[in-house]
Order: sequence, then C-alpha cells, then structure tokens
Amino acid sequence: MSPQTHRLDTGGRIERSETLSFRFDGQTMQGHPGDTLASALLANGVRLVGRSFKYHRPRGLMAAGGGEPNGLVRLRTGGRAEPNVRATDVLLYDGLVAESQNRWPSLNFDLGALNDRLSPLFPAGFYYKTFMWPASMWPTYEAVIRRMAGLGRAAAEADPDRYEKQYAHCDVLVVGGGPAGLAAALWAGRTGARVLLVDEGAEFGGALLGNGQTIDGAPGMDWVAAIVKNLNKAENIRLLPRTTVTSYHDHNALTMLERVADHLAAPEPDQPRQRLWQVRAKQVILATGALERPLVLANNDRPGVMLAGSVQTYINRYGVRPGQRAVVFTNNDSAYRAALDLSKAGIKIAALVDLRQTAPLGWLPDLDDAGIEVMVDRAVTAVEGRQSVTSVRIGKLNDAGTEVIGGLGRHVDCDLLCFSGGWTPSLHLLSQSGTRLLWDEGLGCFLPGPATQAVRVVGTAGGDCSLQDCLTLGAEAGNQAANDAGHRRRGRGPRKPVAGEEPTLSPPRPLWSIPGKGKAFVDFQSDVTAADLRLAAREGYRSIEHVKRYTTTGMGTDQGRTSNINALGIVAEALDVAIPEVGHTTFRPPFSPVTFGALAGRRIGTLLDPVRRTPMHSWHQANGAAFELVGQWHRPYYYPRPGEDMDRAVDREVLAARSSLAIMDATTLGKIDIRGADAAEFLNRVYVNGWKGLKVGGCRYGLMLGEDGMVFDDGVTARLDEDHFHMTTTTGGAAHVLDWLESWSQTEWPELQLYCTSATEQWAVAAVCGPNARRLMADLCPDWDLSPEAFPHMSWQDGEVAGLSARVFRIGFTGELSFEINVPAGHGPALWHALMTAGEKYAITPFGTEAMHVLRAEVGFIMVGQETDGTVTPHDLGLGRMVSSKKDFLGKRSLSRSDTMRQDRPQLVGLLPEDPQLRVPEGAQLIAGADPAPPQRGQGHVTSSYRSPNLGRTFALGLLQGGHERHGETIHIAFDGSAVPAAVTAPRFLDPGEAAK
Amino acid sequence: MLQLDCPWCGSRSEEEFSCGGEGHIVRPTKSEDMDDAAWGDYVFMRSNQKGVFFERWRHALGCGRWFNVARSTISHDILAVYRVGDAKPELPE
Amino acid sequence: MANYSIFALARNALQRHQRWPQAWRSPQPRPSYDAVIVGGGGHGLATAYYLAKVHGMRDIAVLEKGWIGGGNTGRNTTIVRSNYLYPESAAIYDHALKLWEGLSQELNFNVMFSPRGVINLAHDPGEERELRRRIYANQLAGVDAEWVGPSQLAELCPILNLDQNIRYPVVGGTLQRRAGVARHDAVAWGYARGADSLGVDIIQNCEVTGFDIQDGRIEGVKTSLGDIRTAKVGVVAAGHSSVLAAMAGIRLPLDSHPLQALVSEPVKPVMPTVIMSNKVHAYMSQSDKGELVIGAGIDPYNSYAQRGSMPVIEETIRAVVELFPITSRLKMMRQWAGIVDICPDASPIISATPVDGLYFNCGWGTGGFKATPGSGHLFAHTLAKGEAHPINAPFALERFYSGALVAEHGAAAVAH
Amino acid sequence: MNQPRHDPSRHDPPRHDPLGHLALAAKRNDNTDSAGVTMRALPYRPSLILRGESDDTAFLEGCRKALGIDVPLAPGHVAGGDDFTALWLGPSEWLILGRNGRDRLAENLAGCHHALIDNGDGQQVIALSGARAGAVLSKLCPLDLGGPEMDPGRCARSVLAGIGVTIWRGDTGAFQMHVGRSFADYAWRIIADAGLEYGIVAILEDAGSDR
Ligand SMILES: Cc1cc2nc3c(=O)[nH]c(=O)nc-3n(C[C@H](O)[C@H](O)[C@H](O)COP(=O)(O)OP(=O)(O)OC[C@H]3O[C@@H](n4cnc5c(N)ncnc54)[C@H](O)[C@@H]3O)c2cc1C
Ligand SMILES: NC(=O)c1ccc[n+]([C@@H]2O[C@H](COP(=O)([O-])OP(=O)(O)OC[C@H]3O[C@@H](n4cnc5c(N)ncnc54)[C@H](O)[C@@H]3O)[C@@H](O)[C@H]2O)c1
Ligand SMILES: Cc1cc2nc3c(=O)[nH]c(=O)nc-3n(C[C@H](O)[C@H](O)[C@H](O)COP(=O)(O)O)c2cc1C
Ligand SMILES: [Zn+2]
Repeated sequence: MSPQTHRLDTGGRIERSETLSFRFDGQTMQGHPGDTLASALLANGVRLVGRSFKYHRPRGLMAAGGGEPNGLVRLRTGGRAEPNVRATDVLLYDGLVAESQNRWPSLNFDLGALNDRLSPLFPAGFYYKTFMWPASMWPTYEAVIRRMAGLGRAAAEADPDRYEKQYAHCDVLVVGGGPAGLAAALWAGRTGARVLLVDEGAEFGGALLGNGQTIDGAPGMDWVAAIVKNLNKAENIRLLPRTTVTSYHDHNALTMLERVADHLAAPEPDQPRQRLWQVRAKQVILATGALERPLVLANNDRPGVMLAGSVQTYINRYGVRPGQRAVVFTNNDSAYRAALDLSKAGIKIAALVDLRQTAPLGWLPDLDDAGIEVMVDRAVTAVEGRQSVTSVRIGKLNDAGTEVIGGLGRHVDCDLLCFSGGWTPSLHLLSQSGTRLLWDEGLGCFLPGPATQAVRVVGTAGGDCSLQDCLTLGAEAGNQAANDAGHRRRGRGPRKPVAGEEPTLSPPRPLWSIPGKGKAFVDFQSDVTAADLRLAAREGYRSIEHVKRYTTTGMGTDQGRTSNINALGIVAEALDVAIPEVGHTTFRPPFSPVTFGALAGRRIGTLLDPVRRTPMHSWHQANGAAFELVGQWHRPYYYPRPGEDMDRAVDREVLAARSSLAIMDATTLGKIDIRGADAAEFLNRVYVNGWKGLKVGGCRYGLMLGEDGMVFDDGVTARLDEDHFHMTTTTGGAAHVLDWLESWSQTEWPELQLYCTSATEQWAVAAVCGPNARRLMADLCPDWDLSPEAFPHMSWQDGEVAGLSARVFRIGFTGELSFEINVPAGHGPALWHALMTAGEKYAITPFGTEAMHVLRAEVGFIMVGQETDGTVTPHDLGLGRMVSSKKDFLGKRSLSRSDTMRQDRPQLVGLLPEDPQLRVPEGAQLIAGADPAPPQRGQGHVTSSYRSPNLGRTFALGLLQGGHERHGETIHIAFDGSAVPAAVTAPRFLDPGEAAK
Repeated sequence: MLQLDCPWCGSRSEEEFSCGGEGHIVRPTKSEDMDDAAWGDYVFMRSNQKGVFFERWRHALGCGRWFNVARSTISHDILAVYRVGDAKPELPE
Repeated sequence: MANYSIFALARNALQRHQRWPQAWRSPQPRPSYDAVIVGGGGHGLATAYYLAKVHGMRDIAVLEKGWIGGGNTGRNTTIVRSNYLYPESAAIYDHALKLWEGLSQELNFNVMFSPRGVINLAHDPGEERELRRRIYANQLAGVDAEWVGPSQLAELCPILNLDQNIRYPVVGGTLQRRAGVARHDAVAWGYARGADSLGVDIIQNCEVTGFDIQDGRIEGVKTSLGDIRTAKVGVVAAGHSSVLAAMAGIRLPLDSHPLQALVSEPVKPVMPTVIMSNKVHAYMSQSDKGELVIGAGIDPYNSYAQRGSMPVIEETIRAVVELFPITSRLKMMRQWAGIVDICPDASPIISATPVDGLYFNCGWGTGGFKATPGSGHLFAHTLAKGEAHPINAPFALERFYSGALVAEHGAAAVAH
Repeated sequence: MNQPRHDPSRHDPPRHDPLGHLALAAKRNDNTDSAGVTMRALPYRPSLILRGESDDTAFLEGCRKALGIDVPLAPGHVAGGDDFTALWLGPSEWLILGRNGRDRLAENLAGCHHALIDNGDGQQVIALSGARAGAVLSKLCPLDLGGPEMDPGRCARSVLAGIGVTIWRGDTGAFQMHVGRSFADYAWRIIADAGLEYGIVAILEDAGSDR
C-alpha cells in the first residue's frame, strides 16, 4: 500500500477525514472523497498511466479535466468493465478498480514499445504504401494490424446497469456552471423563467474550483456556494451537476448525459447509472469556458509534462502536488498565476520560461516575492527522461521561432514541466448549432460568429478572459435570454458581484511548434507529430480535412480537444497560408463520448418494441399455439398437439377447415371506418374496382395501387350504409393505408366529404370456416336466416351471436364457407369460448397463419407482401378483370406504360413440382432449362410453397415471365445448386364449389 | 429533431409528425391523355430543392391533419407553416 | 508517379520522409478539356481514372467543390457486397466487387479491401423468405451467397445475441464471403493519384455553378474558378445531383436525405465480420483502427445539411445493444451524416440526359460506395462511347417513364 | 335491417381486460401514500370518436343537444358536463367519454356530415398520479408537460415510447393516458419500468372478467 506521497498537508476540496481505497493495475492505493482517479493516482506518486496508441510510448496525466488525452483506463470489472475512461472524469469511490490499457505484458515493460524504435517506418499513412504484396498476404497483415490497433478491451459480458432517458423543456438552458454560467442562471431565474443549469463536473464553480480568484473580496468559491444555494431554492431553476451537454441539434434541441451513479461503485437498486436528456430550450446560453493548449515541442509527451492550469487545479482543488521541482513554459499570461500557486504549494519553480519578448509587468512583483525567475524570449528546447521528465533544456529561438540558436541551451533539472500554449474557447456546441466560428488573430483562437439559433455565448467561451467580464456579461446574457423567452424581471436585481483585481492581460504569442529534436506530439492520443502533419502537406494532402484523415489527428476519443488548433497552426505554416484559409475540421457530436447503454435507454430487451396481442391471446397461449411475428403482432402460427411437429399440425388444421370446421383469430386485420356523402366516390378513386354500385349490406374485395401502378394492399370493404363503409386492410399495412387515405382525402380531394377513422383496436374478429360453419352459426344465432339467399357470400349482417352483439361478414380467406364475426374487442374471448364450445360437436379446430396460408393458396388467393413485392400489377396477378376501365383511380395511368403492358412480365402461376413430396423453398428461382449453373437469368421465382393434405402433394405459387400463357409447360425450380422440374398451372388448385356458397 | 408548429396544435416535436415530401404536386386529372414521359414526371420527378423547400407534413400522432411547411433544406429553419389549400406564402429573402 | 512499397518506405525513412512527392497535383483549371467530371468523390475520380486508363482520354478535369472524397465517399460505413436481388443489380455490383479484389494492386495504393464476409440477419419467417429468395437469385447470377443458421452465426460472430427469447430472435442469415469493407478515404486518394499520374487534372475548391448549353448540346461548364469549355460532362455529385440537374433544366427522380453513421471509441478486436439487420435496424463492423463503425438511418425529410438528428442515432444504438449486448458500456465517439440521393426504386441512375453530351451518374443513395470501381468503369465507357455499357443499360433514366424499375428495396433496406 | 345495432352496454357481458394477463406480475401495494407515483389501470368505459365539422352549426347544435355540452373548439381543450366529457382531438375529431352517447348523437346528428366510431373497447386507460407522475411521463413523452398546453384540465395527443397516446390531465394534475388496446401491455410495462426509479405503485383495478 503506497502512501499518498504527493498529497499536500492542507487545502483542496477533498474530504480528508475519510479514506477510500482503490486499485490500479493490481496495486492498492488510497485517496479521499472529492478526488478523481487522476488526482488520487497523482497523490500516490503514479506517473505512468498508459501507453500511446501507435508507438506505445509511456504516458502520464497531462490535464485535470476533459482535455486529458493520455490517462485512459479500463474501469471496473466483469459486466461493468468500461474501456477508455478518462481518469480525470472518474470520481473516486471506495473499492474502485482500474487498469492501464494498450500494453503487453505490463505497463512498465511493454513489447509494443518496439514500434517507437521502428517509427521511421511508420510515418503518417504508411499503410497505404505497403502491405500490398503479395496480394494474398493482406488478410494476414490485416489481422496483425487489427491486433495492434484499438485501445481498451470491451467487456465480455452484458451490462447489468439501467439507463434512463428524459425529455425536458425550458426557457433558458445554461451550459456550464463556472462564474459566467452561474451569473447567467441567477439573472435568468430572477425573471421567473424556467431555467436549467448544467455542468459536467460534480461541483459547480468551473475554473474557480481550481484557481485562486476572488469575488467580492472573498475566495471565489464562497460566492459560488452562496449562489448555488440560492439557485437550489428557486422552484423555477433546476441544477444538474455531473451532466454534460453532448450535442446541439436543430431548433434548439440539445442532448445531455447525466452521470447519475458513476461516482458510486454500482447504482442503487432500481436507480439508473446514467440518464440521457433531450432538452428543448427556448434560449441557450453557452458558458462552457476554455481549454488550455499544450505547446508542441520534442518529447512533450513524457510523463511529468503537464498543462499549467491543470497542475494548478490539482493543487488547489485536490491538494495534490504532482512534482517537486517545476519548469513553467508559456506563451501567455495564465501560467503566471499558475506558477504562483505552484510555488505556494511548495513546488520549487526552477524557471518560468516565456516565449514572448516581455513579461506581463503586473505579475512581476508577486513573482519576485516568490523568488521565481522569469526567462523571457526563451523556449524549452528539449525534454529529457523517458518514463518521466528528469530535466529540460532552455534555449533561445530565432525571431521567427523556427530554429534554436546557440545550442539547446541551459540544462535545468525538474520533475515537472508545466506548459501553456494558450486557451481555446470551448465552442464545440456552438459550432454544432450551425454557427460559424471566426478566427481572432489577436487572441489566437476561434470566436463565435453571428448566431444561427437562439443561443448566446458568455465567459471565456466567448473570449472574455477576465473574471469580471464573465460575471457581468453572464448576468446580462441571463437576463436577455429570459426576456427573449418571454420573461421579464420584476423588482430589483441582485447586487452585481465584483471580481478581485487582476493585472491587465498582454497578448499571447502563438508559436505552433517549437523546434527541437525528437517527436513533437500534436495529438497525443492518436500519436500524431508535427512531422506527420508536415509530411501530409508535402504529399499534397492540403485540405485540413485530408490532413486529419491521412494522419488521424483529432480522431481519438478526445476528438483533438486540446490539439486541433495546434494542428491547424502547423498545417497553415506548412502550406504558408493564413489560418482562416485552412479552416477548422467539423465539430461533431458528441462533445464527450456517450455510452451506448444511455443512447439505447430502457427500450431494449422485452421493451424493445411492443408485442401487440389480440384479446384472445391468452387462450392461444393456454392452448399451445406457436406464434408468428407479423408486424408488431404475435399471431398464432399453428397449434401443435403433443407429439406433433409443425407439418403435422398444419395438415390437421388444413384438413379440418375443408372437412368440417375451423376457427381463426382474425383480429389483427386493419379496419377503417369511412363515412360521408362522398365515401363511395372516394373508394372509387383509391381502389382499382368500382364501388358505387355496391349495395348496402354488401361486401367487395378491393386492390389498392400506388401511383406507380403496383399493388400495395388489398382487403374486403363492406357498405354499411349509403354513406358508410367498413374497410379492412392487411395486418401489416393498416397504418400505411390510413396514412394513404388521409393524404389523398385531406390534400388532393378536400372537396370530398368523408371521414376515415381507424377502428382496428375496437373489434375482435373470429373467422369460422368449413362445411359446418353455417350449422355452427345456426346453433349460436337461432333468430338469423342464414340461408345463402338471405345471407349470401360477400354480404354482412348485424345481430347477436351467442348473445353478443356482433357484425358478421360472410367473407373468408380460405375459399370455404366462412363467417367473420366481429364483436367489441372486450367480448372477443367470450365469443371465442362460445364458438369453441358450440363447435365441439363439429370438432372445431383452431388454425394459425400457416394453415391459413395453405388454405388460401390452394384456392389461389394472393397474399400481399408474398405474391407481391412492390413490383406487381393487378394484371400480373391475374386480377386484371377487377380493374375498372370506366373511372380513374390511383395508379391507373401507370398500368398502361410500355413496361407495365409487356406480355412477358412475371405473372402469377401455379407450380406443381414433379416430385409431389418435394416442397420447394419459397424464393427459389424459375429457370427455363434443367441446368442451374450460373450465370444465367431466372424467369421468375416461387412466392409461396406448401404441402397440401387436401391435394395429397406439394404445390406452389410463383411469378413466371409470361406465365399467363404458359400453363401446361414444364419449367425448372432452382435452389442451392439443383433444379427440379415442375408443371406450370393456373394459380388455383382446389375449387370448394357450391358448398362454399 | 425538429420542432414543428402544427397549425392547430402549436409547437410539437417531430416525433409526432410524418413527413410527406414535396408539396404542391398536383395530381393530373386527365392522365389518360398524358404520354409516358409526362406521367412519369408526375409520379417520380422531384425538384428536391436545395434552399427553400415546400413540403407536406402530417401531425400523424396528434390531430391527424396534413399541412404545408416552407423549410430551408440547408439550415432546417422553418420559414412558414400553412394549411392545405393555401397558396405558397411570400417569403422574405 | 513514385512507386509505393515497403522498400520505398525504408528508403524514404533514411531521408526522414522529406522526399515523398505529391500524391496528386493541385493544378489550376485550363480553359478547355475533352471531358469534365463534376464531383470528386470516389465515383467521379474512378470515372476519370478509367477514362484515361481504358479509353485513352487524357484531357480530363475532375471538378470538386470542396476536397476530394469529402462527400459520401468520405463518410460512408464502407460496406462492399454484391448480393442484390435482380440480375441487373447483381451484375453491376459484382462487376464492382471483382474490381475491388485487385484494386490495391491496380492503383498501387492500399485501399485495404477486406473481404471478411457480410451477414444479413433474418428475424422471422417472412424475412427468411425474402433473404432466401435473394440467395437463390444470387446463386443463379453467379454471386456467392449462402444461408447460415444460428450455430454458424455464433462461430462467425461470437458477440451476436442469439438468445431465442428476445423480441426479435435471430433465425439465421445470409452470408456473402467475398464481401467486406474497405478504407473509404484511400479509395478516393488512390484513384486521384492514379488519375493524376495519367494526366487528369484534379481541381479542388472548384464548384460548378452552371452549364453552357447551346441548342440542346453541352458546350461548357461555369465554375467558381471561371468558365471551362468542354463537349462532354459527366456529373457524379451524389446528394447534389438534383441541384446540378436543375442547372441544366432537368428534374431527377431523387430526394436528398441525411444518412447518419457513428463510430465508437477504438477497442481491441471484437467484431470479426460485418452484420446487418433490417428488422432491428442497424449494421456494424469494426475498422482496422478499432472503432465499431455503425450505420444509422436517414432522417425522413429532405436536407442538404450533412447533419442528422438524435432519435435516428438512438434507434440505431437500441438495435446495436440488442444485437450485441457487450457494447452497452462502449461509447459513441463521433456521429455524422452524409447527403444521399435516394431513388424511388433504390437503384442507381447511369444515364444520358436530354442534353447532348451531358451524362449523370447518381441515385446510389445509401449504398453506392461498394459500387465505386464498377460505377466509374461503366460510366467511363458510357461517356467515352456515348452509349451505355450493357451492364449499365438497365439503369437509364428512361425506366421512370417506361416503368422498368429495378426495385431493390429489400436488398438496400438497411440504409447503406 | 342493417342499421348498426351495437349498444355495448345493452348486454353488458363480462369484458376482457387488456391487462388481465399482467395481474400476477403487477406489484400489488395499497400503500400509495408513500409512493412518488401511482399507476392505475382504469376499467372499461364507453367512449366514442365523434367526427364532424367545427364550422357546421347544425352539427355543433346537434352535439349540444345530445351531450348537454358544447364540444370544445380550441385545440387541447376539454368540455365536461353531467353525463359526457368531450376531448378535442383534432379540428374535426373529439373523444366522447362518459355514458354511451351513440344513440343520442346519431339521432341529433342525422342529416349532418359526421361519423361516430365506438372506441371504448379499443382502448385502455392508464392513470398516473403522485408527485413524480410528470417525471415518469416525461421519460416517455416529448410533450412539454410543464407548459400551459398541459395545465390541469387540458388534453393532447402525442407519443408514448413510440406508440400513439391521448393524454388528459385531470384537475388534480394526474394524467390519464388512453392507449390502443393492443398496446396496453407495452404501455403498462414501460410506464412501470420508468417509474421503478421512484418506487412506482402499480394497481390493476378489478376491471374485467379475467380475474
Ligand atoms: C453515412 C453513410 C453510410 C454509407 N454506407 C455505405 C456503405 O456501407 N456501403 C456502400 O456501398 N455505400 C454506403 N453509403 C453510400 C455511399 O457513400 C455513396 O453512395 C457513395 O460514396 C457515392 O459516391 P460518389 O462518389 O457518387 O459521391 P460523393 O463522394 O458524395 O461525391 C460527390 C462529390 O460531388 C461534389 N459536388 C457536388 N456538387 C458539386 C458542384 N456543384 N461542383 C463540384 N463538385 C460538386 C461533392 O462535393 C462531392 O465530393 C453510405 C453513405 C452515407 C452517407
Ligand atoms: N482565457 C484565460 O486566460 C483564462 C484562462 C483560465 C481561466 N480563466 C478564468 O476562468 C473563468 C472562466 O469562467 P467561465 O464561466 O467562462 O468558464 P469556466 O471554465 O469557469 O466554466 C465552464 C464550465 O463549463 C462546463 N462545461 C464545459 N462544457 C460543458 C458541456 N458540454 N456540458 C456541461 N458542462 C460543460 C465545465 O465543466 C466548466 O465547469 C474565469 O474566472 C476566468 O478568469 C481565464
Ligand atoms: C469508416 C469511418 C471510420 C471513421 N473513424 C473515425 C475515427 O476513428 N475517429 C473519428 O474522429 N472519426 C472517424 N470517422 C468520422 C470522420 O471523422 C468524419 O466525421 C466523417 O468522415 C464525416 O466528415 P465530417 O465530420 O468532417 O463532416 C470515421 C468515418 C468513417 C466513414
Ligand atoms: Zn396538430
């Protein structure tokens, strides 16, 4: 157990009275509540935390927050194991387990580091130039490349945790809870507007958490505490810590990820691990702060080279001193305060090296007091040490900054190099919102252009560097955003906070890379060096987008958060053009990686999609039905009896339907109530056949075509009254048909008076069929005249069936004598029971969708979606006689195009395999000859294929080129390399004849 | 995810709507007099405008009404919402 | 053109890689060319390459409004396969697949074509019927296709969820072994380098803004860099095809929609093959760099914005977590979109137009990357000869008038 | 003959309960006080979809006569009377709850362009109440539940976890959700799941014959 050697005796926002223990690479260490894994590792003196992606170079922590490129670990174990987690984002909890990644066999001794030695062979894009010979070897090379690549290891088991989702609406969304965001939220909230304030961190305060700035004469964090308390009290303001806004979409829709339980070993029972929010905000305020950039110099990736502001944060927020003796290297003012904080924490500042000609005067007295030597117009020219920094060289550059002059310079021992290459306003979200970013030469960064959505940017994100600006402009933005959302302040506002005095800023000196020997990393995570970028430019990859893709710069898990601007600067130099001319690569969501689990939410597993069930579902289940998925519905597929396989069960069901009595649950059919004076005219326009002549009390089968002339749905529609129809549709097509009807009735023919209303859910439907169907009905409907004259085929009647009020259609899908009995859905099971009971004497047999298919195919009824696939016309199906020539209807004109009139189109035929026991697979191809050898063109395919116990053989339906004229021919059915002969017949194999009338 | 103003229900999430594609395509009444090209043009050819696009939406999981929207296919800004049958609105530059 | 090889690499290493020549030049446009290709995506660059290589034309410019490969070529999920339903389609995509098989050597540029197999899952009997129909059609057309059951699937992809008690249990799938993935950017770069070395001018940041049409004949193009005279123009502008067509007074049967994709953070290999599912709508492969590359769906409205909405991503990830439960704790690193030009029959258009000398190659929609070499090869033929190659003849615009569509909705149902 | 003769209340045989199959699985807990949110399945009630034109005075008059209330013409509004409650669903569409008003409406609307569609069997109503009811619902539904459109007393059609729903917010602030009968199982399970975080209590009222 290692002691916390690098922990300061006092200070920091950690709970020292409580000790947490955790393991890293098997070694047990300790930290405190308030620590991150990163701060705890540093407190324990851990320098080496991982190996780099390509060269396997030793890497240590460089940052304290979201910009960290190196400290990626595998967190937790088993099903909760998570690769590529930034140690700086992980709040420490007791028992935490983490391990380093991308190393073998161990972090200290990693064989992959050989790559670093071979690196001259691996410049950017090397793989495009090699591994091509011999061609057959590529898969072998590729397997090796794949094993070398990748970072962490995924979990091997399923994730036990829950993830929630939540919609939210607000007037003002404030992103970022630093001084600017807090002021904005407070002032927006004062108006009564609904305000949402979110911050990535566990604590609000932003930069104030890590630097020593003061407000109203007291530590900045005192002010933060007071404000947060205030905000928490207000009912119209909601604070969400540990929540990252990950993306900014159209119409002010933003996505955020709340880490509800990641600071715990495991979520509490029934509590989510994370929650994905979809926010719709009337106004957005981005107060997302700025990110510190590294400087690009040779070996700037050695453990112990850290961002100055981050070291400051480790000291002030976590009470951790990452080293003993530091060199601070900067091109801007912010490192001066950092140097003072380091010094206060007892770190010896060996030198403060400033690239600029002059130091910012305001800081010098304090530095003098602290005894810190400032070296202006100097640069760190070399970083020495391998697994950790041991010393640096400090030398002089020529005026352009392109060469070291007079040797590498002074040798200075240190175990810490703190650098600052300037600040990049965090404008990822703004850019995602569609707003252009404009290069500011003075500040050396991109700033917001004119907003394209209802959004404002404040604080350092907007380029306001002073704390006072952050506070004042933040408050103003909050107030204005609330006004724009329709809320105005009543009464006096709170007192404006006053920031402590700070020296006036002097401009930074952008120098995109420091000359020197050795790899100078730009993108630490993707192992991209300045030389790689220059090589890309030299090879003609001139667009920054090409450079990115050729070198992979900015393509790691941090998406180049700290490196992109440096890369841009170097490329601009290499191409000798101005930075705005190069432009930046596209900021894409998410701002920080988002867990798949959170994106998936709870609608997975049994909640993936509804299972729609009919009222009789429980009966089917209790009676052993196997179910088929039809759309979202579960329909009985067949009802096997003990010992029966599917074929036997289906045979039995099919036989029962033709010999006595069978019953099917037909509830799932789509049903649409169509009513109005023009209902018949409307049907005339949407169906191929005529509807005006249909008598009240009658039913008719209709086909619906798209405007392309292709069949997309069919069904029977009944005329309930002069102005009233009951339409049925296919199970899967119900929603689409209603959409289709609404589209035409509302937009094209608004003059037609009619309403279409879905009635699918209202009715339960039992279809009884078979020679005994009429007898059964007679038993249950003693008052009805069921004679074919009184109740003919294709008619309907209302009345009571088994004491239930019902609407009965004399229609069916099997060719047998059939009744489709509709009752209000709640009465479905009662009806079903009554039918089953009364049907016992006829050995009533429930049948599923498979038997239904056999039965309908025997009599040549088509199944939309099986005989049709969106390329089939009524004529192709042999239903041309249905098509009215007297009227226009949707799709009509398409039927007379040159291709749709071709005689050799695939047309519906019957197929009888020569071997009567062979059931050819559906989808098998129809070919002219007996030889299935490729390549050849098929002449069609099998659409349906069954065994028929009635025919005592197998049979099929198919679409065959010119098939209508080819009855009697023998063709071959090809599948899996064989071809079997079959006779072409009419697509009708059985005629139930008079019995069915 | 767009937020659309249904002319009846007001501002609602795209999830409640279905998009019906290009609007103001009038179905020919005398299709039997059209040649294959003219008919094919009606059925298949689209302006697919880059910039202001006039399209149809239905508040399918809301009030059920179809309506028209003028939307920029570049910025996704909604420039106008109007009822079926209304003429294309005049839009500011 | 400098030859690329391991030896060249070693030699250059000694010179600290200071001597590599440009992969392609960045010339200024000349006042006239024999042929102009509009659109520097994979298809456009391949067209130029084959025009030069096969048809001996040298005086060619490729005009690209942005950077080459920056359209859908640079943003697709890289799946290459040829198992389409109709013989017309199988012919065109398999023509491409055969070219893929030797492309790295042909271009002396490693495009990392990786035939690791592509699997389409079936989740119910209806889907199985559809997929088997496609297998039998492919077998006849000479395209490799086989049915794989759950136990084979478990071997081919151990992380696939084969539990039979889930909402949409996997009943099996089709496997095309010759299919796989390739490195998308390398395709654009490889063709660019190849075309450039044959004299083709590749001109970036040059937007075509209009056509010069006289008496129904193309005379030249107007561009952001000035007018260029030419008698032959091939437009290969994917999502922007309708925009260019409008400049010539033509309408196309296309709608442009954003199609999204995303990648996870890179992880060590877990996904040895490519799996796609229509019903639980998603598909996934793993790149050589380690990210899981996942294709999402299109947004339902027309757009040219190259960005898509969140619900489409969420739907896709629901499917991915359902199909591959171990991905739940992986993280999405980046999501993006491309603008795809969707055709009513889900098949492409390679066609002459009513304007003499003006040709379009478009409508590849969500799935044209796989066709890149074949499309370029055939379009070059069409441009050079002034008439369609037999393989692309069925894909002319005429089919929208005659009705002879090539309906590939099933084979193209997963949006890629 | 052939006049629709359905009057589902006439015989009133036992009705099947769309959620009956869940009876055993549901948590039964009568201590609703401690729960942040309570979900109840409401028993069958007759209901109708009424179609007609908002600017047809004869139609509006007929409705008033039949129902004793004016059907609301403002989107999302609800009109309640002694016997009937009418929810605005669309510019030509209302949901009529309460007693079975089919015959009275049919009689009073004869001669007007209208339609009446029985709906009571086609839907399941699930009520959600308690302090966290809004929080649970906002996991599944994109409506702005805190905005004026969803003040108590208002209604809206929207989406609930991908399925269509009509939400009516009662005067107490509780939500009544009408979902299609075949989706009831899914709606119930997904709401129960969403409420888990807040210790939801789920009560299947003794609504039907199946238990
Ligand atoms: C997310 C996504 C995933 C996909 N996945 C797959 C997949 O897995 N497999 C597959 O086979 N296909 C896939 N596709 C489809 C595939 O990417 C495209 O079909 C294919 O890349 C099209 O290539 P192209 O060269 O025609 O078009 P592009 O690469 O888009 O090239 C067209 C070029 O034209 C340029 N241009 C446009 N207008 C002008 C103008 N006025 N002047 C000059 N230049 C202009 C554009 O800038 C662009 O560079 C996917 C597409 C997307 C978006
Ligand atoms: N430019 C400079 O020189 C400079 C440098 C360092 C610090 N400062 C000081 O830093 C402070 C800046 O204040 P500020 O309020 O503008 O910024 P800040 O850095 O204090 O706060 C930004 C906050 O936004 C959060 N955040 C960023 N992106 C987010 C996202 N996508 N989702 C959720 N939260 C996100 C961060 O966690 C952080 O807490 C001032 O005190 C200023 O003086 C200035
Ligand atoms: C197959 C494939 C793999 C990708 N892998 C990565 C990756 O590893 N890291 C990354 O940042 N982006 C990756 N991208 C996405 C690109 O960065 C980029 O988003 C995409 O090409 C679209 O371009 P744009 O975002 O610049 O508009 C990948 C893209 C594709 C097509
Ligand atoms: Zn509406």
